[in-house]
Amino acid sequence: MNPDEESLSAPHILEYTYRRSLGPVLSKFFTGLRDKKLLGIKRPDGSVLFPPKEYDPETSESLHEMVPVAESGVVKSWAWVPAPRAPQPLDRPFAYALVQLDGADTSLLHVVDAGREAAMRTGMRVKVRWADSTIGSIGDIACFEPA
Amino acid sequence: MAELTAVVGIGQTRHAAKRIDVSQAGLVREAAERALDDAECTWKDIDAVVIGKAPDMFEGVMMPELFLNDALGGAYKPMLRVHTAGSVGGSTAVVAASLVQAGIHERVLCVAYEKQSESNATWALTISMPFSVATVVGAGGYFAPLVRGYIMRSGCPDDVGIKVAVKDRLNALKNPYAHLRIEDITEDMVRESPMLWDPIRYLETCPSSDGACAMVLTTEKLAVRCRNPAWVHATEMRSEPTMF
Amino acid sequence: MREVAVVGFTQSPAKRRETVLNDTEIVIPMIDELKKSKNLKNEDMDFVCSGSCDYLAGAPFAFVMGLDAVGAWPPVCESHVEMDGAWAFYEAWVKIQMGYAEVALVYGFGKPSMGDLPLTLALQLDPYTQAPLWPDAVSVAALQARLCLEGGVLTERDMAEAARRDRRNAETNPYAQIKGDFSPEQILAEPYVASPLRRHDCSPISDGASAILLVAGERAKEYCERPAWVTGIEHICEPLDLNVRDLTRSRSTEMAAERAGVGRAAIDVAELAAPFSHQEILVERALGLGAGTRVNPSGGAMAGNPMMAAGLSRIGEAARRIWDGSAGRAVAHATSGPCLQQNLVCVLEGS
Amino acid sequence: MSAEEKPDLVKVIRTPIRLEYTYSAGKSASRFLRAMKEGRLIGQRCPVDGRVYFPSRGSCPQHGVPTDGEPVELADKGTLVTFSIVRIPAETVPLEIPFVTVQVLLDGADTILMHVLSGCGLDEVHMGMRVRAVWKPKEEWEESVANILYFEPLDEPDADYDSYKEHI
Repeated sequence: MNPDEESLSAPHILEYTYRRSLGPVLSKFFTGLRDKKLLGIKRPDGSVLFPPKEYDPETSESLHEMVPVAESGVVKSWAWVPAPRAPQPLDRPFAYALVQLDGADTSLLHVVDAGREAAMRTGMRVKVRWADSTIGSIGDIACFEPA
Repeated sequence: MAELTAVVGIGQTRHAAKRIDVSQAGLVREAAERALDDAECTWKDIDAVVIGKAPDMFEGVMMPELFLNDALGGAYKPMLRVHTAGSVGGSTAVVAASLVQAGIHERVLCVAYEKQSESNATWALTISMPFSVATVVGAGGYFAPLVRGYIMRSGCPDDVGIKVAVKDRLNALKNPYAHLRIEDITEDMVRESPMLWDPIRYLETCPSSDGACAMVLTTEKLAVRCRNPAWVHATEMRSEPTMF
Repeated sequence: MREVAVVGFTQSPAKRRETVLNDTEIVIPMIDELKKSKNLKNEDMDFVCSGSCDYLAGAPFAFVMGLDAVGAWPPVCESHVEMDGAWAFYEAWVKIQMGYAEVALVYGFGKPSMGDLPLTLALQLDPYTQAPLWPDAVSVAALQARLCLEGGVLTERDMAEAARRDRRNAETNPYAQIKGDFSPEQILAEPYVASPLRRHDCSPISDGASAILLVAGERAKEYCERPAWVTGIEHICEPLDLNVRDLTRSRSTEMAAERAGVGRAAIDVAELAAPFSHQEILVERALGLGAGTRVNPSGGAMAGNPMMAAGLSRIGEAARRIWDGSAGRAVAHATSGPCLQQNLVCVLEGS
Repeated sequence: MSAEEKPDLVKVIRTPIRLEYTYSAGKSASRFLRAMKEGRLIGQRCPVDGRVYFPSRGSCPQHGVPTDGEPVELADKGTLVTFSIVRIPAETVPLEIPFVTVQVLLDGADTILMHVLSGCGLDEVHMGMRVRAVWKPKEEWEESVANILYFEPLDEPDADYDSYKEHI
């Protein structure tokens, strides 16, 4: 190709720190994380949605009753990340996983620090590893680790 | 046109510079629940959802309709996302009306929103790109030269913007959902407000708001049972080139 | 319902990185070529609708420049969806149904090579509890693939065979990006990129654009000898949450297929936009396709996946096979959102 | 508020988003920018009505046809069509406020260029005034519109309103 035809290009960084207001339900959820407590929310059928939402994701009806869930649970599915990208939570190989905590009927999408892929399997028990300082952020759960 | 269509329910949120009492879903639900109440129907009565908002960068969510759809009664239903820049609120209603007018759905919920306080609208509207020279700041930067051109070409009086601003602010005092409520607004107050993008003064600009507006539109068959349907006689929209 | 047909289609070759043109410039020749081939003048178009995404370009209002390719004076009736062009197609179909338009131009375009697409797509997830962890799109799809594999819904070999079929079909498609005859054994011998997904299980990242001309009723025949009539079209959106959906099936595709009438008669050709091999299998099953259906004769999204145009291109590829008589009844599929969250199904027929 | 203070409820979370792109100017803008590096201003002609787009974005936005023909060389002077005096600062604009943004119709072009004006008092800025580009020193020229530092007034009579009114 004629190099004169090639498009000029240059780095472009899109960067902003968003401030997300939470509303009543997520506010309690993130306050719980800050205080190292995990809170789900009850759906009309009695099942517990975790992480919670202020509405039922199938019927859109408002949900209110928040209930505690355990710090440990079961891996329902996982994907191995051999080469983490810069903003991803761990700088060493890890797994994204769907983790269903005891007391919850749905799974949380988070990360498992298992060291190597061979240590991962569906059905394995994992527990929360809290961040050194908790501020009210999904990152307050630094990761899950094999229980 | 296949179906006569009516607006049978409307709902707005309170508008404010920062609605930090609600999440994004909470904001759109506040408007949508009011529209549903007004239309005397519930989430399950809705056949399809149309969500409108302008740049995703305001809230930093790519295609936020994907996470908001199930907050709006849209789970397992058709959902469309409209983005026509500044005209998006109106376009959203036009698309929703079309779905009923075409005889495809009987009852459609549409919601347009923005939660500009999650970022900074002036930043999001004038993100600087490589190779370009930044000569404008915010939407006013783009529009001020055009406003001057309009004044010149139309021969309108210099104070027309001031009069419009006062008229709108006086009307806003009667609107419980309005963001800006300037009780003692006068033409002098507008005239003496800081000139931001000459010829546009501070009080001649709109505020940057968090807010949402929702409507329920139905077919004639359903609308005649409603208290006070507003019939959609016609809709129309046009776009021009960016420059020529 | 009014009779509406697809009468024209143009697409750019899917490229991993378009090195000369910017996103708007990829659209310009598509629309120019479509207008010239159909002798279409701007005043003939009653409605114009496009699909694009600001986050692919990293700038707001990317679509506004796209209108430059159309020509907008005198002012045109135009709308835009921040969705794949297939949904812009749907909006245009609606405008024709309501009697507003007879002739509509639809296009979709994107240049995802400018960014890191799998990472950018993390911003589609829940902004409070998921996006801050930056789960890239390949990892998220891999979570679904594992659920399917371990749930006994499909096997890695099924996935390899779907990938093989697409890449082999693509050999005759000049617009395809990934083509070749890769045996399932070859594919299964590859390492995982995000276990349990291998490179071959993923669609490529593609820059590209496509455009379609839709015309109502008898006028369709003025533009095309054998128009591809839209006899059914529907789209359904599921909740975003991966944890409340059954990820081992595509319920929204099933519902859309049911409403679009896919099962009313045999389908000769299916063009699917699923970006991962396991998703393609889920979509194929959700559509209820039988052994008589040729799936992805173009290679589908697995052979070239210009985001925001890939679904629209499936409609075009299906229509093309109606025009040339190689199919009597075809179905096209488009998808959006993580793990097949939102799906569109369009049935096209020759008569 | 720091975490130690433990307010009653967490009401707002901060979510940093950083995406890295390789912005691609495209064919038309690259051609324009490469000419810019040589101190030349080039536009493209619409094949339908001959209007000259400056800078061209690859098609005529009026007719929707590609503008692929030979580039048209333009003068670095023109008419100030309209303007605004900006009095709010922004990080993205490296200018002291107040500054003047202008839309300039270069001689030979049919579309306006947005830039800034300097070299005269704010009260002297007016529509129709003749202006010319003030360039950076040649050795600093890059592929950028910023090679033109600003426009400054030209000692010429104002342009006739009719000559630019269509471009306001």
